[in-house]
Amino acid sequence: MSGASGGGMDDLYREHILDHYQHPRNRGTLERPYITYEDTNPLCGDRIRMDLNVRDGKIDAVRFSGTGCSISQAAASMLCEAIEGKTLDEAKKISRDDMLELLGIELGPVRLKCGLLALKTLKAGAYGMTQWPGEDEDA
Amino acid sequence: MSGASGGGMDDLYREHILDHYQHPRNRGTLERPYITYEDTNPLCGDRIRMDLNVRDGKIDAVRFSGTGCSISQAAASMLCEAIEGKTLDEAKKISRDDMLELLGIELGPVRLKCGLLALKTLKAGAYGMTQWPGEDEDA
Amino acid sequence: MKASDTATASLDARAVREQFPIFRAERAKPLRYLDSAATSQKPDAVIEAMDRYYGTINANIHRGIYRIAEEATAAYEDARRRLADFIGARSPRELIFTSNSTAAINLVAYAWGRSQLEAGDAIVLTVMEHHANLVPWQILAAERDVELRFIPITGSGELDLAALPTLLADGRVKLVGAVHISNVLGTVNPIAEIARQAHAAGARMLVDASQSVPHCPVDVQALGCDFFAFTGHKMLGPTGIGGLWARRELLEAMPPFMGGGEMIREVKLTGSKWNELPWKFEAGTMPIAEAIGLGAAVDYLRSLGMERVFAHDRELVAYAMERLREVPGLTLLGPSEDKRGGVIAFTLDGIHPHDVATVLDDDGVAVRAGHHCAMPLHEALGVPASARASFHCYSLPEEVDALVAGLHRARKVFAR
Amino acid sequence: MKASDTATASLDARAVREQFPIFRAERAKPLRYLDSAATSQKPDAVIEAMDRYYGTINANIHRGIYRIAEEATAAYEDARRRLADFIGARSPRELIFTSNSTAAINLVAYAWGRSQLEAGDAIVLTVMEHHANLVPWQILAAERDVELRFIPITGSGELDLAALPTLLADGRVKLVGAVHISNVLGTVNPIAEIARQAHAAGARMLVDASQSVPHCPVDVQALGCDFFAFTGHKMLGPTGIGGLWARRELLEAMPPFMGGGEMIREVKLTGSKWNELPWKFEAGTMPIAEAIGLGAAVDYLRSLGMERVFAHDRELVAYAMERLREVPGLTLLGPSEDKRGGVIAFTLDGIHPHDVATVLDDDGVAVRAGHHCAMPLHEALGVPASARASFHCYSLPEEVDALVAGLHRARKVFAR
Ligand SMILES: Cc1ncc(COP(=O)(O)O)c(C=O)c1O
Ligand SMILES: Cc1ncc(COP(=O)(O)O)c(C=O)c1O
Repeated sequence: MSGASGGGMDDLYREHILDHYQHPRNRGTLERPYITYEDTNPLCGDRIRMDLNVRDGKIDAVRFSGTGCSISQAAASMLCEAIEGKTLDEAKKISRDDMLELLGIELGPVRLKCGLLALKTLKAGAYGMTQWPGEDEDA
Repeated sequence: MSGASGGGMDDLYREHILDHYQHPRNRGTLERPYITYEDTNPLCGDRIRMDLNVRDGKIDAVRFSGTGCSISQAAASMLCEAIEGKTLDEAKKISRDDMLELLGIELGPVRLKCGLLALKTLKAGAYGMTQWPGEDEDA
Repeated sequence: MKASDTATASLDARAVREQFPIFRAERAKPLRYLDSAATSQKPDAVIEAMDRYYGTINANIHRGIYRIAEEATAAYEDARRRLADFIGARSPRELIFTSNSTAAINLVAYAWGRSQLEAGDAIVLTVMEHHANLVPWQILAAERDVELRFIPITGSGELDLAALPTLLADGRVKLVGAVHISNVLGTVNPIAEIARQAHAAGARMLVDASQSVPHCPVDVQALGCDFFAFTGHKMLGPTGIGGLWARRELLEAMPPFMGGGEMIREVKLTGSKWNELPWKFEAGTMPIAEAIGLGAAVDYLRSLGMERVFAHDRELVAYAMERLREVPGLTLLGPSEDKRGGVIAFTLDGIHPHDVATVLDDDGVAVRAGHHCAMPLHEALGVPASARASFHCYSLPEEVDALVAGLHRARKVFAR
Repeated sequence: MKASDTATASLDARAVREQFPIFRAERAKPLRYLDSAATSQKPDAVIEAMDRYYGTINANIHRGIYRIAEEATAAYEDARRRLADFIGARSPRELIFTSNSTAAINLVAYAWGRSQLEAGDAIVLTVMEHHANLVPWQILAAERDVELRFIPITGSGELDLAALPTLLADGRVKLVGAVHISNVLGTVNPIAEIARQAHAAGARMLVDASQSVPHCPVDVQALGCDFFAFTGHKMLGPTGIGGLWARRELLEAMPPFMGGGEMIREVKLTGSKWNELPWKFEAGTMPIAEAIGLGAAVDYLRSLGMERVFAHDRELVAYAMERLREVPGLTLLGPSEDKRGGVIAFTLDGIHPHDVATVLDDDGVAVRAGHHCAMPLHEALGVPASARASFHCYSLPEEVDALVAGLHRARKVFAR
C-alpha cells in the first residue's frame, strides 16, 4: 500500500509537475469547440473542462480550464500536449497507465483521482465513456 | 448482570410457577367483559388477553387467555388471583416490583418481559397505559 | 485460497473453534452455542483486523490525502473487492455496503421500489420470509396500493412452486422476493428456477441471502437474480455491516436512497448531482472498521472452503435430526436432511419453546426460542413459536448431544 | 463521574494521548493527527469494550433467552441509557441508534418529513450545513415540491440571524435545521435562539450535532430542539453507529422508516403492528458491538469532563490561529477564537489545499483538504476548497507547530 507520497514529497512534486502547474500549456477555452466536456472530482471539488477542435479526424486544437491542485492541473496540461495533433482514435487509446507515465510519479488512491481527472474528462467528452479509466483497479 | 437463570433453573421453575402454569387459575374469557385487552410480547409472540368485570368499583370477575411460556402464563394466573375482589384503584397500584414479588423469581431482561406481560396488559386495559410498567428500568 | 473452496477433506471444527475467543473465554459452564442463525461467532482474525485499523490507520476514507487516510481507503475498497468476488459479482461497483440485510432490502424497497412500482402492480414473496423481506414490502404496498402475493409452503416445509405460475400469470408482478435458505426451516430454496420464472414474467428477482452467504458457496450469476442481500454478523463478520449486490443497470437507473456526504458529486444549495456507483448509495461515514472486518471474515471463510463449511453444517444437521427424533413428544419442522442447511427448529409437546430454552441455558446450551422473525411462517405451520438450533464451522456433535440431554431434562422438569 | 464534567483543572493531553493505540504505533514519522473533525481516534477503552463483547458475550440481542444473549441485550440497552443521559434526554426511549449522523437525519427526512410536509411547505437550513443536513432535504424538496430557504452567513462566518425573521415570516416553514458547530468554520451557532424563533413560527427544530456532542457539553433540553443527530466515530467511538434523539411525542406520531425484524410487534402476511419506542426505528440486527463501544466512549469522555475537552479544543484553536497568522499568504476562514470550537480552516495563496495537505503529509501532519462536505459554504466563501486542521482531547500544541513548519515548507516548494 503506497501513500500519496509513496516516493516522498520531493518525488511527487518533481520539477516537471511544478513546471506544468505553474506554466500550463494549452490553458484556456476554445470559442466554438467541436467537443467540450467538464467533469469534477467529487472527493475534492477539482474541476476540469476540456475543449477540442477536430479537423480531418485530427485534434487540431485543445484547451483545458478549471481549478484544482497541481496534480490535476499538471495532468491536464500534459494530456493536452500529448493529444494535440493526434487522431481521435489515437487519443482514445491513451490509457490510465499512459497518463500515469506522463505524470511520472506514484499516486495513492485519493490523489490518483486528481491525476486521472483530465483523462476521464477527455474520454467522457471524446466518446461518452462515463467511468473512471481502469475503474475497477481504483474503485 | 444476571442471566435468565440468575438463581439457577430449578429456582426459576419453582413449584408454584409450575403449579400456576399447569393448573392456571382464572383461565378463560368473560362473555361481555367490562374491560378486555390483549397484548403480545413482540420478542417472542407470547400473547395475553385479560377480561375484567367491574361492579361497584370492584373487580368481581377476571379471566386471562392466550399462549406463552410458563412464566407469562403463570404470571397471568397469579395476577388474576391477586386482583380479583380488589378495586380498580387498588389494581392500578400493583407495580412491576409487586408482580416480580408474586412470581418470586429473578428474571433476566428478556424473560422479564414475559413475567410482566400480564401486568402490562392489565394496565393498558384498565387505564390506557401503553408503556411497560417501570419501562425505563427495563428499556 | 480459492482452491480450498472445492477441497474435499472435511472441516476440523475442533481446530477452527480454537480460533474463536468466545470459546476460549473462561466461564462457569462451557458455552454450547447453537444460535449461529441469529448471529455467528467471530474468529480472532476478524477482531484483529478491526483492532489493527483502529490502532494503526484509523481515518475517514475517500477524502483524506494523508497516508493513514489513503491506507484506510485502500483497505475499505479492498474489502469490497473481496466480498464482490466472494459472491460472484462482475464488478465491485455492484456491491454496496449497508448496515445489514434489513437495510439492504429497505434500500431496494425505497430506491428501486418507490421509483418503479405503481398502484396495481404486484410483488410475490414467500410465506417463509424473514420479516426483513416482508415488512419493507408491506410498507411500500400500503403506500402505493401494490398487491402482495405469497408462494405457499408444502406440508414438508418446502416452497410450493406449483403455485408460482398462477401468481405470475396476470403480468402485474414487478418483483419476486425469496429467502435463499430459510432461517427457521433450513430449506434451501430453488432460487435459479424462481428467478427464471420471474424473469419470464417480466419481474425482477430479489434474494434474501442472509443465511446462504455465510454457509455455502453462492454465485449471483448462477442464481440469475437481480438483487441479493446479506449481512456481515452472520458470516463471522462484525455487527453494523452488510451488503447489497444488484445488477449494474438497475443501480445506475435507481435514484439514491439516503442523502449526505460521499453519495454526491456536486452539491449546490439548489440541488445535487449524484456520485458514481457504488458510492451513490453510500451516504455519510460508512462502517469502515466493519467493512475491513468483513473482508477478513471472507478471507477466513475462504480459507476454510465454503463447500466444506456447508458439508459440516449438513453433517451436523443430519446428526441432530437423528438424535432429536429420540426425544418423545418432539416435532421437527421443515424438510428432510438432504434439502436443508444447518438449521433445525422443533417443538416439544406441552413445553413452550421459551421454557425449553431456559432449561437448556442452565446447561450452557444456547438455542433460540420464539418466532425467529418469521411470524407468518409460524402461523402457516400452526405453532405460535418454536425452538431452533443452528450451526456454523465451529459447531461440534457434542453440542448436539448436550442439546438432546437438555431436552430430556426439560421434559422431566415439566412432568412434575 | 458526572462531577468531573465541571472540573476546572485543564486536560492533560499528553497523558490522554497515551491511551490511544494509534499514537503508540511505531511508524517512520510520528503521526500528527489534525483531522479529528473528519473522525476521531479511539482510546483503548473503546476498542477493548468491543473486543470484550465479541470475545465473551457475542450474541444477538432482545430475543435470546440464554445467558450471553441477555448480557449482550443488557450491555446494548445500557449504552443507550448512558448516551441518553449524556445529551440530556428525558428517557432512553427517545434515543434511537442509527449508523451515523447522516442516517439519523435521513430518518427524520423520511419518517417525519414524508409524513408531515406537503407541497408549499418550506424548510429553513443554513448556508454552512454539511451535505448530510442538506441533501436529504433537497431530495425531499424535489419529491414533495417543498421550498428550501437558507440562513446566510456574515463576512466573519457567523449565521446572519437578522435574516431569520423574514425567512420564517410567511408561516410556511415546518422545519428549521442547523448545524450546532460548523465542521469548516468552527462557528458555534446560537441554537437555542434559532429554536425559539422556529417554535414561535410553528416550525420544528433539527440540530446537526455531529461536531458538538464530541467536543462540548450538550443538553437537548437547554437547546430546546426537537431533533438532534450525532455520530459515534467523531466522539471517540467506533464507525457504524450514531444516534437520533427526538421528542417522544414526535417519535410516537411518526411512521417507521425501515421495515424488518425488531421494529415490529406483530407481523401477519397482510400487515404489521409497530413495536414501541425506540425499537420501532431500529430494524434488523443493530450495530451491537458499536453501541457498546460508543457507551464506553461516553464513559471515557465523561471521565475527561466535557468542559475540559472543550477548553482544550479552544486553547489549541487560539494557539493555532495565532501561529497561522505568521504564515505569509495564509487566509483564515471563520470567526474569532472566542466564537468557535476546535476547527480551523484556511487557504494559502497560490497553493491548492490538496498540495498543502500532501506537503504536510510528508511530515506526518494529517490535515484535510477539499470542501469538507460543505460545497455551498465554500461557494459562499468564494473558495473552491480549503485546508482544515481540527483537534480533540489528544491533540498537542507541537502538532500545531509541525503544521506551521509544514506550511512554510509548502511555500518554499511552490516558490521554485
Ligand atoms: C457537521 C457534520 N454533519 C454531519 C456529518 C456527517 O457525519 P457522518 O458521516 O458520520 O454521518 C459530519 C461529518 O462528516 C459533520 O461534520
Ligand atoms: C433469512 C434472514 N433474512 C434477514 C435477516 C436479517 O438480518 P439482519 O438482522 O442482519 O438485517 C435474517 C437474520 O436475522 C435472516 O435470517
